[in-house]
Amino acid sequence: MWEIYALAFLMIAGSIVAVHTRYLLSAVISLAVVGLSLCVTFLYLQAPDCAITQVVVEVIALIILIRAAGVEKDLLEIKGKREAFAATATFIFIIVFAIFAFAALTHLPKFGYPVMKVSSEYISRGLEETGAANLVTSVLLDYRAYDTLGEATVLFTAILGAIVVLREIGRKEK
Amino acid sequence: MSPYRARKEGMTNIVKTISKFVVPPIILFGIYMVLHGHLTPGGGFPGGVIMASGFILLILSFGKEVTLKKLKVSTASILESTGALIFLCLAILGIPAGGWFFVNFLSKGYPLKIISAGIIPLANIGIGIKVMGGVFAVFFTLVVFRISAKR
Amino acid sequence: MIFFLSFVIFLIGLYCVVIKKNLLKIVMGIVIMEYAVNFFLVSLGYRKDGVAPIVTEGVKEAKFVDPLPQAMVLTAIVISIATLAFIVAMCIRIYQRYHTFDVTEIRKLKG
Amino acid sequence: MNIIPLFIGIPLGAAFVLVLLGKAKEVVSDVLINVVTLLLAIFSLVLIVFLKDNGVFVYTMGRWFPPKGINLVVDGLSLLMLVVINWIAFFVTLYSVSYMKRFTAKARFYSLFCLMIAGMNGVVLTGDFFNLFVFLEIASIASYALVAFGVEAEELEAAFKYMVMSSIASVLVLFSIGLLYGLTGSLNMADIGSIIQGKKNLLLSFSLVLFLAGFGLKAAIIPFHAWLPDAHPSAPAPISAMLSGVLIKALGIYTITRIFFNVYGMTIQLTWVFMILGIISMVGGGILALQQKDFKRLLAYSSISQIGYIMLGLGCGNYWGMLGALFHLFNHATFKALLFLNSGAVEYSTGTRKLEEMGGLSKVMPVTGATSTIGSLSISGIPPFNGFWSKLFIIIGLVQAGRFTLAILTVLVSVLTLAYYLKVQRFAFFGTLKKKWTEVKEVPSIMCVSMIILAVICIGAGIFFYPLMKVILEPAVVVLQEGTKYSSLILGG
Repeated sequence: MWEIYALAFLMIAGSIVAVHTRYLLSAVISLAVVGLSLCVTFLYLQAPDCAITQVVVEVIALIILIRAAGVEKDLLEIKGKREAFAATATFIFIIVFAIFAFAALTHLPKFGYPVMKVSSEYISRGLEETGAANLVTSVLLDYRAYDTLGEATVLFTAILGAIVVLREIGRKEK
Repeated sequence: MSPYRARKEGMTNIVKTISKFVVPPIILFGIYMVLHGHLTPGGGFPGGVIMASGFILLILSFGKEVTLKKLKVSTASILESTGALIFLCLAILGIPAGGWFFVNFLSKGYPLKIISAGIIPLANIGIGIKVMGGVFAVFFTLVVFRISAKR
Repeated sequence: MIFFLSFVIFLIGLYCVVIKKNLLKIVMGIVIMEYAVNFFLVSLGYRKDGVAPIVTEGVKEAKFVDPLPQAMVLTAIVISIATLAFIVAMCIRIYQRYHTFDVTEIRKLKG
Repeated sequence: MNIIPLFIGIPLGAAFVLVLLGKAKEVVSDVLINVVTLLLAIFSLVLIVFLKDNGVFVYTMGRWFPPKGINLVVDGLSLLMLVVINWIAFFVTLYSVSYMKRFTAKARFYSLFCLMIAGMNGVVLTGDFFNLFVFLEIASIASYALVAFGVEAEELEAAFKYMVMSSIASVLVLFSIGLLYGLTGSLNMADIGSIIQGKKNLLLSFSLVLFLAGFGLKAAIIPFHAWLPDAHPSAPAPISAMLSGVLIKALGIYTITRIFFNVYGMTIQLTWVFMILGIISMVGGGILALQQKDFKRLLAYSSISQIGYIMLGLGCGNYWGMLGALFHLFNHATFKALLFLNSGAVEYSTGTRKLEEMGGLSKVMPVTGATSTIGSLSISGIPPFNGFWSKLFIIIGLVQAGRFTLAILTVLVSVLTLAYYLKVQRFAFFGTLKKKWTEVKEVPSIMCVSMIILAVICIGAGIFFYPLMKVILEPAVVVLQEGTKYSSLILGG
């Protein structure tokens, strides 16, 4: 159990560094620290599927983000004018939001004891009903396959969108 | 010296030599992961990304020209559409075969064997092809664009 | 407690998106928020002393953790990488047009 | 009822095929997309006939009955949205056959367009929270790419702003879905509705706030509106018509309505929230629109104002208010699509969007001028056009609910609407024709056709509002009035 807490604090630290560091490249790398600790956390939370997907996605995301950061020659972050008022307002808003959220989150079931209204059926009958030994796959591709169709379509859309946005000429000459 | 290594494009010889040995196992591992998605952790999406990352390693180490000889962007884009169509066809075939959209209409087979679970492995293959093509195409586009933007 | 920690990460991401002036920092804020939500969802499904929901020859009646949030998170991860690829493509394109990542200088639209 | 999944299957298949067709001749993709959207539009009419006897259809995906699997639900409200989405999409594709000739990569444009339609149809049809999120993302990502389609600097900037705001909204929605799952252990809307019925705790109100913020961002209700006035004008005109006419309603208003009315159940406090948001959007959007000098930007602000009307009507909580709101939703889709297509036609012929540079254009562009006059009159609520009836119903609803000041305010905002549309008419279409526009020609006939049909719908819906009301609006109002009985209807049948 303590490993999960330790990793959670590591993730918080990593994300604070990623937000506040001046160098874009270090920010990208701290972001990768967050992502990889999330991957290890998934392993401790008994979610190997998520861990595998997270690690491959993290690598691709890291490469893509470094490519984007590499466009700028000097990797320094731009120092905008400090808008003290906006920063304070945001901060106060976030604190109010956080207090409200923390009060609300106590109403959730305790960590480690989920409700599992639907999932208990997946667990008890998943193998015989779908034939897949990996219950996550049986949920993903049989019980909720429609979601996965949507997911594949999201990926298709985003890739098509990226190709469209990156094409050289948008409008034909008149 | 092999013609690929003699090119100036890409990284140093050490990287090129190592990636020559590493890329085939990476792609093979991706295929393994796609095919065993219903038995072990993994599945179509991570397997497809792993296959694509093999090609991405090729781009990074050998440069884009060599990679284009192995897998063209237009081919990747066609693969992407084809994979998506395979998955959609499996979904629609459920209507004539089982009466509902997305019915698992094939026999379930013996559990814990590689040929089991009806359409799930087929769907995984479709997703794997699609993801490989898509991730490769988008990465290639990003790389190529960056070079032409510097001009 | 774990839920609170994931919410803290979420708030850090939100702060980053709202305050920062660099396009890539904004993108990173969104990515951090997505990490936080994924963490939250998986921790919702964790059972004390549970094992991963994969049936093998030996364990058929084990105490499995909840598979549904894991399936949701797999979908959410794919969506986040898709969004990231698209958003980075936009960033590069904007850089090509404006030669900067500074939000305060990207102001061709009025109002 | 095997035609229900086809609302998603056909556009998805068309999108995948269109990318494969990228190298083929343009005519092939033109014909394919128009056939697809026409087919969907006809299917939506077929559904009206089927639904007349049954009231509600539930389609279970893959034979897994809810809450185990995902179900699609078609009831009056979904049907209304389906009709609006698919018919407007058909007119817009007809229009873009000529309009999009100015752009490159037309097949990819159509493919993204199909994906957007599929996403919206999915959102409207689904009965499952997580599925709602997935299709929300499809529609949103396709719309970001379409806003940036011209890849000019302003378009990219607007699309980036839209994308950041909308991504935050998506994450908020996903978080809220997670909260609900943690509390109930289910993802089905009807199932969750039956579990949380009558319960009240802080967690539920927190998730409600997150939903309101998330979907409010998608609907551009005023505290969350910052992206809309940039994104909608920057897009190509057919996309502006689609975004303003349909997308903000399918992703924003419909989802808010479904979740608040059918899953959580409306309370007095929630009606107040709806009304306050509605008034702010209505008045604020109207005042901001009055100051605009850009044709499409004015239309975008006017969209915010009209969304305010819809929210206000929904907040009334009585029959006439809700009927007015839904009727206004239908009407706004038609006339705002028409007006955006007009602005696109003006831009196509003259190349400008600034109102001061235009003038007297109705002499050289008679069809555009006449249809835009019809659109302007009906959006400002002049009888006998359709906008009049929906605004009248909303006002009746407000009076019945005892809010006389609000009713007067609504009338005043209507006058404001008339003022800024008269400004459009005076600057752009009437007055003396400037010298540089004497050579301007009317747009190609296929664009005229779609504008004319939309204008005819505006008049027709005004004159024959009663049969329209009986056939597709009343079933939708019934869904709202049933409230949380929704869950027992779905799970029982």
